[in-house]
Amino acid sequence: MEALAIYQRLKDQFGDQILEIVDRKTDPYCVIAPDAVVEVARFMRDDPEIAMDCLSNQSGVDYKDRMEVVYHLFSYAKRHGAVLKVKLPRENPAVETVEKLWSSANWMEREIFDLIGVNFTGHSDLRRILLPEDWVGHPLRKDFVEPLEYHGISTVRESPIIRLESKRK
Amino acid sequence: MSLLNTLPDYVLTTKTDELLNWMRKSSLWYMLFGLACCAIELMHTGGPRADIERFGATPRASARQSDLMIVAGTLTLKMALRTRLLYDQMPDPKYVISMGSCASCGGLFQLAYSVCDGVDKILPVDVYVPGCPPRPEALTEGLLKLQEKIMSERWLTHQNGSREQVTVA
Amino acid sequence: MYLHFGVTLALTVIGIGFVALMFGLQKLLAPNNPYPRKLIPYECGEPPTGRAWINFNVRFYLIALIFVVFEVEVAFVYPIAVVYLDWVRHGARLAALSEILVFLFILFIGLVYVWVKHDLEWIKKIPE
Amino acid sequence: MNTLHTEEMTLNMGPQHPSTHGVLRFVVRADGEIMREAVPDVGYLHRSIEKIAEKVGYHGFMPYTDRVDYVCAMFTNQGWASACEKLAGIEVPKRGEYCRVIAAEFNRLASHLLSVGTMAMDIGAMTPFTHALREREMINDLIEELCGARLTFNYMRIGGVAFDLPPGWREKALAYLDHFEPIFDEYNALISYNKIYIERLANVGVISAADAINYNLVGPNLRACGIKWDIRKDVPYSVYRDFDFDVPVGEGRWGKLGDAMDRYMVRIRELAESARILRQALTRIPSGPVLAKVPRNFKPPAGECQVRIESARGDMGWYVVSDGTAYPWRVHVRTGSFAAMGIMQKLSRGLMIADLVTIIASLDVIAPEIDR
Amino acid sequence: MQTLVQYLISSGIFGRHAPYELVAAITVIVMSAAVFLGVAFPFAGMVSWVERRVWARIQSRVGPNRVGPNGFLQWLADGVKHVCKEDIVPDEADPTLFKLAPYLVVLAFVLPWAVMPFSSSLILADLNVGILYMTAVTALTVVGVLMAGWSSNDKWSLIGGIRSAAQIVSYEIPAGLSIFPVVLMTGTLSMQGIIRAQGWAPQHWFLFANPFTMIAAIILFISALAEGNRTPFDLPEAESELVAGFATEYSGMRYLFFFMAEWGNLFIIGAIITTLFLGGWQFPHVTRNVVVMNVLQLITFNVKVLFLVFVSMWIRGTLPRVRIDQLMSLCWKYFVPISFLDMVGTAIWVAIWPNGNEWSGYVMFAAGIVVGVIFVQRVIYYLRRSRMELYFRPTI
Amino acid sequence: MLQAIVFYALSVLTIGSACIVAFSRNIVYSTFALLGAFMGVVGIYVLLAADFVAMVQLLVYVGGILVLTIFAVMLTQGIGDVAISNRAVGLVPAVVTAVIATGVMIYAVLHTHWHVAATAPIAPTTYGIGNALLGRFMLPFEVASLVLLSALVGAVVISRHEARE
Amino acid sequence: MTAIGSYFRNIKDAVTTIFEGMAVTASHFVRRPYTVQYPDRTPMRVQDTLPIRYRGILEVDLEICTGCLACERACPIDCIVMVAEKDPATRAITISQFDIDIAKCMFCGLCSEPCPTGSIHHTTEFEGADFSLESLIKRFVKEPIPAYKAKKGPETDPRIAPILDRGMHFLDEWAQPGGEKSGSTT
Amino acid sequence: MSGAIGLDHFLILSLIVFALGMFCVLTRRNAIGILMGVELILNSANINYLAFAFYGGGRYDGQIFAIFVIMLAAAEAVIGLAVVLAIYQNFRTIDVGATESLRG
Ligand code: SF4
Ligand code: SF4
Ligand code: SF4
Repeated sequence: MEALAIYQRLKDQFGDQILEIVDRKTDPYCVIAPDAVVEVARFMRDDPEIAMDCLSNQSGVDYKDRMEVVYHLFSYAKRHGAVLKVKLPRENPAVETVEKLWSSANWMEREIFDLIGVNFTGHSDLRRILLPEDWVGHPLRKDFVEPLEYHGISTVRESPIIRLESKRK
Repeated sequence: MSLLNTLPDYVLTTKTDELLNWMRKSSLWYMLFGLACCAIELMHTGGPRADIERFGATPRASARQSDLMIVAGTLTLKMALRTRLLYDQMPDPKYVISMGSCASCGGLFQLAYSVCDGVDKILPVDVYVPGCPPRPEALTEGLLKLQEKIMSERWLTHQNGSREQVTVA
Repeated sequence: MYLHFGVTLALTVIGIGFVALMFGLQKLLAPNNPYPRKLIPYECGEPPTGRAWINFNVRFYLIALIFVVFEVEVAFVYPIAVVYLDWVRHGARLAALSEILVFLFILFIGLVYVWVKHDLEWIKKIPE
Repeated sequence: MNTLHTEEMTLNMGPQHPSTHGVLRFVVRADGEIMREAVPDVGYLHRSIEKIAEKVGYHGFMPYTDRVDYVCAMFTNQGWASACEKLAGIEVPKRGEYCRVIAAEFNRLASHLLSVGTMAMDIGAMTPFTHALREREMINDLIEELCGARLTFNYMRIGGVAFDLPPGWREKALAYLDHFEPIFDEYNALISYNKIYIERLANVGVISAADAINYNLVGPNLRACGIKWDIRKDVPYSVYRDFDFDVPVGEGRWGKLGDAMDRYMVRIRELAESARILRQALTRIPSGPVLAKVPRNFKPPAGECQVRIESARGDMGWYVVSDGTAYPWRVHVRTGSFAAMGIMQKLSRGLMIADLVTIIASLDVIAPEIDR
Repeated sequence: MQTLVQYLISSGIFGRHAPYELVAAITVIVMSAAVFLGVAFPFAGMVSWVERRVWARIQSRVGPNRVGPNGFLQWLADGVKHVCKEDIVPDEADPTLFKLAPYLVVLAFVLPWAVMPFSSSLILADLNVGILYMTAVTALTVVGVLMAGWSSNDKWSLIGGIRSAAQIVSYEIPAGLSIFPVVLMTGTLSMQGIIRAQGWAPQHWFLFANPFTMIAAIILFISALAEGNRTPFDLPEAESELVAGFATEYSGMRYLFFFMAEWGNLFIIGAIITTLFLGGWQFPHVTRNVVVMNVLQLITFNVKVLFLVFVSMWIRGTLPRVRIDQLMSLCWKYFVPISFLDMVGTAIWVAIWPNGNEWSGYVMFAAGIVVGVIFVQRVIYYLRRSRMELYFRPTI
Repeated sequence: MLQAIVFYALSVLTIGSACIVAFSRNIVYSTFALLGAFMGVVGIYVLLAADFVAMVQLLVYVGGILVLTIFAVMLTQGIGDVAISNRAVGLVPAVVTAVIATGVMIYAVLHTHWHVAATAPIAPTTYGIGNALLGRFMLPFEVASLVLLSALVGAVVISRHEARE
Repeated sequence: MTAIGSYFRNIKDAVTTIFEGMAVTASHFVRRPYTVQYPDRTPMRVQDTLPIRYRGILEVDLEICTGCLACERACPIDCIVMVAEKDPATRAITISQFDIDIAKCMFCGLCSEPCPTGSIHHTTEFEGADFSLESLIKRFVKEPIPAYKAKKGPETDPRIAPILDRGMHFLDEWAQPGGEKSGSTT
Repeated sequence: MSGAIGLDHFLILSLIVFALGMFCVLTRRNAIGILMGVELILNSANINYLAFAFYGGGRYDGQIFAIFVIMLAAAEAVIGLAVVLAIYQNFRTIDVGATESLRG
């Protein structure tokens, strides 16, 4: 099935929960309401026509005014894919986890939590994954500032080359 | 009890020193400590083409039995504390080769938030090998440089300047 | 015979002496500069979690049990093996052979027993 | 009350441990030799590459992609380049695509060689490992002549490749392929069919097809579970449509389908397939330019796209968001090792400590690909 | 030894009235020291160099070649380096046992040299229970290894130590059982006695005496490898799994002793097999001169042993490592029953032909040659298949 | 002379190790000290011209029972708390009993005139033992194998039940 | 029966496969080792065997540097520090500093790609290990020198011509967008 | 043999070892400790056997008895330690006193 057809089917099924269908040449996607994520996802997994058996990618994006979580779904059975998005507020972004539907979401959600700071409610093991436990902040947010030191190791390094004073001013 | 650096500078003692140094430099066992891309080149250095074992350098898995730590790759902040511990666990006399630009000064990852810019921030480095990654021959050259340094050390005879001890939190 | 075992005694003394001597030499030649972090047990760079002195898997124990029995058996067969040839040469071959066979057979039963009862298998089940 | 009370032992395997190929850490909860669970702890090589992408421009990010997966950097190069091309709608010249395929397939050889070599090393045989390294050295020589580096190639550019094939290179490459095939047989005789080796690998870490999909395993790991899925074949990109090659899948000949031996054998057979592709590519390469015209100050239109590349470790997804400036807004790489690592905890239950090493090696995880 | 003591007394070096005991004691100590310091210890070192070179060759490398001629002094460099290393006793370790363990391991390595039959008269002590003694003293290693593993208070060490102990004790059974065929055929436990029962020609070796001894020889060799923690049974120090096994915490000299014992044990393994199955020092009587004869025998013995040492290195360069459960099932399900049957078979064989027979040696030897020829053919096949390595660079 | 020195050295080793076995508060030390005791006893056997028995002792005790004991200790103790793992109880009565018994027996030993025949020739014993085992002691020999068999089966049954759970 | 069959098959498999493996390793005893005995036991310097494209330590031919700063700008990690000033009057450029931090450089080649004259280029030199980071900084400019000015026609100065030739040779290796190189039809 | 060492010496040695073994058996609350004591006692018995065999004439009976004792000791150790293990499984302790109380 074409991605657009899939979105249409979703629209038929869920109505208002599907907020937007963006039709583009590359990678059309559809935006769904944050509350409906698990429902829609379950439908997409279990519906025999769509049968998205694999969550192939899940990324979080910080758009300065909102957070987005992007789900790239794929079906090995039907050999087609789809892109779902949820838009979340920037303060305390939270969305329900899809870990129970696709186990691969477990780690990807942990990563998003770690780097972007999206909370996945109902996640079984929402810890930092890439950064140390005692790290402060979510570095892939646009407003992240690098700490000056970590456990006494300073994180800045002066370049050993001193730029000569330019005469030109 | 130890006779280290206690004997005066006679021909005999300096000759003994030379002999000991020669033996020590010919049997530098390095710890298997591949961190990132450079680790592949480190493997190649032990591999058939470069064969660093010609100089008596064999890889050891345990820090307790190694004389040389080849820091091969990017040292992240999360890893830095462990690296320090590993270095501490090596028995004296111990040496460090910093392999590649990441280990030397952070290299291309100076821009990163999670990378310790240079292993010299946490341990005393004896030889810096430039390259990204340094090719096996370059690392071999680094090892030869280290051997040079060992040959110039004093073992039984009085030492003028002692090996610097770097302390870290 | 004393002379021969004297050699082993001498070797023991020499071995121990040699090791001690080398340690003495090391005392003289090697630096010694322990500090707390150096003395932490090695655990791949992590500070160790928990102690290592813990109970160990029963599997090895069963092996040791079986082993001891067979070891004793091996020890028993040695003297018989030594005289076996002579007995055979002196015409008592059936007696000797049957005795050895009976002895081995009985122990072989033991082996077969533990085998068919799957005691030689490694337990792969994890206790909850 | 009858349960055997052996204390549980918590072992730290890694971060510095010979079998973890770099810096992974497993917190192994073991009962004697049997693991209850091995919980992976990653991030020791988290080098914030995704963040750096937002700081350096599109061109400047190319060398960083090398470091995403240093064992098969050509594919990460290719992934990034194709993502940018897809965003900006750039057409790569035919010869450029051929160069890419040739370089990438050579890199796949090198990567798989390392993978099967380290596998053997982890099982305890050093010799196959060094033999694999020897073959890698030769491939490295070839690649070095092509692009000037042994590991961090930085070969591809947005719109093509940085270097054309040097004169005489094709003959050398073909000569190498002639040499490779017998050596490859020898390698198999040395280790792949060794009884001890098969015993170590067979029936260890069995992954069912459903699990593999559910955990999003990709590439050889997925194919070993019996699923015939190869991006090169099923969603052909670049010029893979032109080539005739098979997609090896696991057969379960030595044990259950989807065990470590299947994963190993899939890699071994992919080596042969890659050699086949290479032969075709090297003989068919057309003439023409290798690099399309791309402005130095590359600014793709705002938008986003995902690109999937069949790297040596499988389907690698590049998700790039552009806001129309010279700097990408967000780059996210979905890699095979990350997913493979996710299944480790489940896989390790009830296995022996020695098997953990086998699984790590058979899933062919590469630390920077997990951590980026 | 006895004769030497008698000779020394009669020669009067110690004075006319030196008490027998004193002379004996001095001779024994001097000779033992000579064997240990002159043979055992350097040999252990040199084997490590040889092994590294052989191994390197298998891996198309060259191996250590910078220290001394062709790197021959590499072992000395390693030794001296270790003397100059700091000696760490971890805080949490049990210091007494931690320090004691190397002694035990070295002891287990030293003691077998007492019955090492270098030639017809060069043997420290031709013990009557020689082969039994050999198997018994090597068991000391187990205790040393367990001690090391436990006292380090390190998990890798503990697992390594226990694995090692379980492995060594298990393989002692097939090893012990495989000795019996020879004992049954000779009726003696003394090393020299066993060698004397064989001839210099291969068909008179026990290896080829009958099918059972051949199987026994193979099982004994493999079990001995397992007892010596050699690949494919090097689980206790499996680098890719257990870091360095029971020796993980050991540094400097202490570690070197473990290391040394491991290499030295190779010679002992080789010597046992050579003695039992390969005709030991047997050499055709070419001369009446005792000294020359002994030298020739010494050379024969060492060549055979070194060949076996080489084979074990070669095996190490070829095979992967087995897993612990496979190790155990290999021992208990394959080696023990087979060697049981083997022993029964030999007993029957001996009962039928108590004085041996003419033809079986020749037949078995011929079979051995056939296997050898097939092997050489395979080697040539692989050489032909890919004789030339490719070199892309001008000088390489 | 020499024999005396060796005897006393071995006695010291044996008794010293046995003391550690008996008195050490750390069971692991006790276990490893057992090694010293066994080794000393091996030496004593050799002095008593029983080379074969000495080797069997080495093989079975050191190689087998000791290892088994060490395993048992490692398996059952919370070894972490070594200090309390080897508690002794009833010290006073035990000491009294042991001392009195020993005293009485030593007295008996010293004041008995043992009939010492001409000491056996110091000769290899294996052959003789073998002959005896095949001949006079044939029945005990076969029974021994049965005993071993039952020990094996019994031990495995006892411990298997637990291990299987 | 299958159990017994597999028992013996296991033995047979093990023996035959190990036999094969041993044959393979045995064949290596008579093969030449693959090692290049760097540094002293090679017939020629290893550096000289490396291909021209090899990205070793950077070098700058100041004679032909135009001071255009393209390299500094192209370097993603700023490890080139360059000061080149244009005299507003004469429009001549003086290069007063040209430092490259070899310790930081990632040898990516992005700097030499845009260089108009091939002045900055990678050499096949890889030996550069040293005891301190400071000594790993390559300083090319000892004292300010005038930058090279590209001529309209071919270079005439006999001192500079070969250097420029070499530089262009380095440049030629790079693929030109849309361009087809002579050797590319192979 | 040389005069200094006679039967008495060996007997006394064996007695001391026996006493230590007995002490061990009597005082240990640790089942393994008790077994170790038993091993010591058996060893002392063996010394006795051999001493009497050595000083009592050249028959092999003493030695054969010693061997049987060793065999029995091994069997005893195997069973004993297996029982210890079983006790440990059931009571989580090998304190002999404690097992008694637990049983009730
Ligand atoms: S120096 Fe380069 S090759 Fe080495 S670890 Fe760093 S980025 Fe990787
Ligand atoms: S090679 Fe790359 S990192 Fe080095 S100076 Fe040039 S652009 Fe910068
Ligand atoms: S080196 Fe090249 S790019 Fe850099 S300033 Fe000079 S001419 Fe320009």
